[in-house]
Amino acid sequence: MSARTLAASPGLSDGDVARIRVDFPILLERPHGKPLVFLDSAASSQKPLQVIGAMDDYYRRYHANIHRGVYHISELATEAYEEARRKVARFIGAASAAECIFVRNATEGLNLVAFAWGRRNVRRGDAIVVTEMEHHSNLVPWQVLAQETGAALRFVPVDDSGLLDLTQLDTLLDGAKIFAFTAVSNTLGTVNDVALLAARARAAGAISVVDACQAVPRMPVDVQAWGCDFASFSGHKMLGPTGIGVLWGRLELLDAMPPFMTGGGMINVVRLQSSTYADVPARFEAGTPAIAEAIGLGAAVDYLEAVGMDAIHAYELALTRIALDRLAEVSAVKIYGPPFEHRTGVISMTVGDIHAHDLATILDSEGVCVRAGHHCNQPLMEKLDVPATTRASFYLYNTAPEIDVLIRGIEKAKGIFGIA
Amino acid sequence: MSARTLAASPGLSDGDVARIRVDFPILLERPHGKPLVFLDSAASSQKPLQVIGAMDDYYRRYHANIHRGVYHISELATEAYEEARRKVARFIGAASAAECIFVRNATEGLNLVAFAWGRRNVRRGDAIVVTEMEHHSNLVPWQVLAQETGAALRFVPVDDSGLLDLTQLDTLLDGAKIFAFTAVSNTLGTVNDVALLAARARAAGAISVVDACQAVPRMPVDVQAWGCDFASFSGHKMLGPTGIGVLWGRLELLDAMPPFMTGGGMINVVRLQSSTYADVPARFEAGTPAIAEAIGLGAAVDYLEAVGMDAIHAYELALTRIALDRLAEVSAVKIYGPPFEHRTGVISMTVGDIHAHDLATILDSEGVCVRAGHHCNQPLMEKLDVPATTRASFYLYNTAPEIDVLIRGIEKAKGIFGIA
Amino acid sequence: MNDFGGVDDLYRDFILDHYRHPRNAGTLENPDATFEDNNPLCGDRIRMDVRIAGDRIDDVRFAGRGCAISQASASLLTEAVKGKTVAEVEQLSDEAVLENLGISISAVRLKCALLGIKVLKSALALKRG
Amino acid sequence: MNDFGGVDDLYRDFILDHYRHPRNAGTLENPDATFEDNNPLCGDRIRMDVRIAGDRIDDVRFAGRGCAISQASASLLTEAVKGKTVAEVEQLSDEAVLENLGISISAVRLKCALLGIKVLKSALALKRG
Ligand SMILES: Cc1ncc(COP(=O)(O)O)c(C=O)c1O
Ligand SMILES: Cc1ncc(COP(=O)(O)O)c(C=O)c1O
Repeated sequence: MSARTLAASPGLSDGDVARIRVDFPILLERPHGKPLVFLDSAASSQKPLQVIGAMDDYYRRYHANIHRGVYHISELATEAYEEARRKVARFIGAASAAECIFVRNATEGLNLVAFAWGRRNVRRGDAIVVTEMEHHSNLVPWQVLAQETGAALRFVPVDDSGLLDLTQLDTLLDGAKIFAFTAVSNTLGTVNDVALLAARARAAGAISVVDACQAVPRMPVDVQAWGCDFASFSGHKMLGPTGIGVLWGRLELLDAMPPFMTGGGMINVVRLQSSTYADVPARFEAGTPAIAEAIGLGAAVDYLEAVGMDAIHAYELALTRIALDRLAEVSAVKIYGPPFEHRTGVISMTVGDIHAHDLATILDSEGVCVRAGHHCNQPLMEKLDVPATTRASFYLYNTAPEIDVLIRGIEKAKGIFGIA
Repeated sequence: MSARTLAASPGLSDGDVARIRVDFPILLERPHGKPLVFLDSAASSQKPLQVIGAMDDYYRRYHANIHRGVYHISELATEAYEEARRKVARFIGAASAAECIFVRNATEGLNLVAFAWGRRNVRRGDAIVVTEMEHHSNLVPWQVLAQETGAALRFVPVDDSGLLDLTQLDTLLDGAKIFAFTAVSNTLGTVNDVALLAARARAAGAISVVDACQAVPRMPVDVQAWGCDFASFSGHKMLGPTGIGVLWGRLELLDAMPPFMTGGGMINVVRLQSSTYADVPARFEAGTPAIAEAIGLGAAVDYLEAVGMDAIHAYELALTRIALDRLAEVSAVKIYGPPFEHRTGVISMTVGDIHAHDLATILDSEGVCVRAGHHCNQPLMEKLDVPATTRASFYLYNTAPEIDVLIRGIEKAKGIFGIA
Repeated sequence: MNDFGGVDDLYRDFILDHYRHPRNAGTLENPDATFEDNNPLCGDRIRMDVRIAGDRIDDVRFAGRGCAISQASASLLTEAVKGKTVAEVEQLSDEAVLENLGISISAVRLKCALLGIKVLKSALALKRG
Repeated sequence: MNDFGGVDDLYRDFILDHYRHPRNAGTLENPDATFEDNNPLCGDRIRMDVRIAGDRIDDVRFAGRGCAISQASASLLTEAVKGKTVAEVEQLSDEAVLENLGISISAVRLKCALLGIKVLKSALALKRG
């Protein structure tokens, strides 16, 4: 049945997915003697051999510090690092590679905007607008900025179905300098209309900062079509390594920004008492960058492009559809978040009065990896009035039969906790 | 002759080094058809199979996001990440693992201190003291802090032999809040007396911030014996991967510091308008950390400890001795920096009027990798009155015969430029 | 890194019983010591109210929400500490608490299992401090 | 990524000659356009002074220090542009400059080879702006 649904869906065929799975060595692991069923890609995806191999190759054949080296392997390393930047830029539709700054993760990218753009442009009496569904990484930096500058922090509410309530948006944006919002909720799976939100921000005279952490891995993204000003995302959620992420920004904004961190590699002329700074993007990449990680991210982009982002997105939606349908048949399961047409492959749930951690522990005993907790989304959890949910998320290497394993694990947990 | 000198030296035997070299696959590369002679480890060291393999293993067998995962591989990842922290802590003599914060590189560590400790503790009228031999990464962050707070930035001068001139140190430290200095100059190879400088800082009521970037890779380091307050270093210079570094700080200082970057993983309770923060070290590690890189750094520490830091240091000094002796015999070569007894394995030179870049390009054609330029040390270069030097640096995998190749390359350059 | 002994060993009947029917649940009026804390990574939350008579724990109540491990562990803890001296409780080791819990806990769930004792010790420390 | 043709091809006699004996070295008094810039990664520095008569480059002088490639390239450039119209120089492509240089340059040394033209164009842009 699952297979039929899948075959009828656009995206990837069973054969495609079987071939993809071969590229992910971790899928052969057997935790607790069970096949690994990895349903936690929204926290961090697994890595294909192509990505692991690209970094391996760098370390084995041409590792050297970049930009300042005159010799052959340093030249290779510099070129590979900058080539990775160009790949990422093309992948997200940036106007130029210089608009893509390598950071450690999405969190650093958002902090960079708060420090370098925010500290310079936000004043007492201004407003910063975020939404109630933001990950802590797109909330706490704005809290700190608001506290330091005396700006007001305002929230776009989330309605009962898990969608943004935009009825008061213009009022909220009145006097705002920054509108920061996520493209996709990591807890509810809600897909926001980034182009619309960015346009409203612009109309109100605010810059738009998009947390693209859950969007770039799972759907075609074109930052110019979005029309936003900044977008931040992490490599580790999109088949890339840990330790690398990207802050994209419009060049004229980046050009006008002071540096965030300072030191080697981001300077122009250094005198004892003061210095001048390099052009974008170097200005924002102080110190020796994560070279291997950038190269790994470039390989991840190659992989995603070879499979096709349209296909990946369609396949993920197909799995989500199956999972929602199957879970609806399981008693005591409560699903959070909006209707299917506003979703992507992230499903948060509770099962009776079983705490999310207990459910996750029992699922783990069946080899199933899910996330349990507040998903870095404490205010949203307060609003939903649950201490924690259990979250399953899907990616290109997951399969419909794995959803069956998830369901069987849920039934096992219900058995242990005596839930009918 | 070289071999004889080496055999007489403490440290590593030719056999030890031969065995070590087998662990570094890059040493089999042949740029321009010549064996790779890598003399740029001060910029970034090469990586042994053990380090590459540890990261490979993580990605192939147990990659998952840490700290928030309940399932088996996430538990393995969390444990490996924290075990790496314990290894690093032990390696540098930290009082506890919590004192070691994972950052991207030494540069970020220094910026972290400037932002989180500096912005809170430095006021107009205070002084910040650094030295004239600092890498830009231990200079520009203090320039920015001084500009933002109105503090004065003062410099400990470097004398003609390349040593710190401490005659006015107490005057310089009068009213200082911060004394930031390098343990080892990356340009001159000068080894500073960290314990003495840290004690003088403490006596003057200033905290000491040590740029340990060139020290931790090449000599036994005990931060408690140093008696300093902070020390920052990079993984990529000590056989570890790119994308990871360590800021060590004394726990009571770290405990009292506000966060630097904010977001997921560093919070305690998040409400819409404000948040409370996690304990050290999590407070300073916002977002998904560089997990694979921390694990790789742990493997690098294992490798260095297995060889032995005393042996590595002794061997590096032996190579330095040989190189200094050999280079002294080459006409037109001018060596910068202090006498041998104040040095470690970093040698800056000029050859006649050959520009450093031209020399490095010609050396590259012989397979020899050296650094050419200002070494992120522009003010020091101004003082030395050279636009650039060529720098050779040695590490545990280098050999005396490689120094011969360097010398032959220098002779070739002299031939091309018609220098006698 | 130890693997743990399977979920059946973890979710034993008495654990589920303490989870569903926590002993000493609730709060005390005018407690001599009180503290509330949470496990930020998973959202478990526990408050402990303590009444002290002389140097002994006369009564203790806990309120909270969270997973079966954290709540059952807190419930078992309240039973174990009643009547003990404050000094005895202050010196209670994590190992002793886990032993009293009687199930083997994986590293990742340790914070759940030890939240109760952490909160209780904080309450006592605050009182003394 | 192209490898380059060996150092003998790079350090040809005429390059070394221009390095040791730069043409149009020095400065102009009251130039119509002037600019100085450096290559921050290696410390090469070049200043260009330009005298313009009508729409043509009447005279140009350069001062600087740096590697043989940057200085020889600047020297060769000054010879090439003298007498050209300002518009022609503004439209000079990097490729044309490299072709005029007559040696094959590896990616890492490109910035050296192109520093002279960058500075010259900046001078002209500043004048117009
Ligand atoms: C003395 C010194 N300090 C700081 C740094 C900066 O290190 P990183 O670029 O890894 O941040 C370096 C290396 O370039 C160095 O040699
Ligand atoms: C929506 C969203 N924003 C931000 C983040 C933070 O990403 P990172 O931890 O890689 O910085 C995440 C991932 O945890 C996320 O899902």
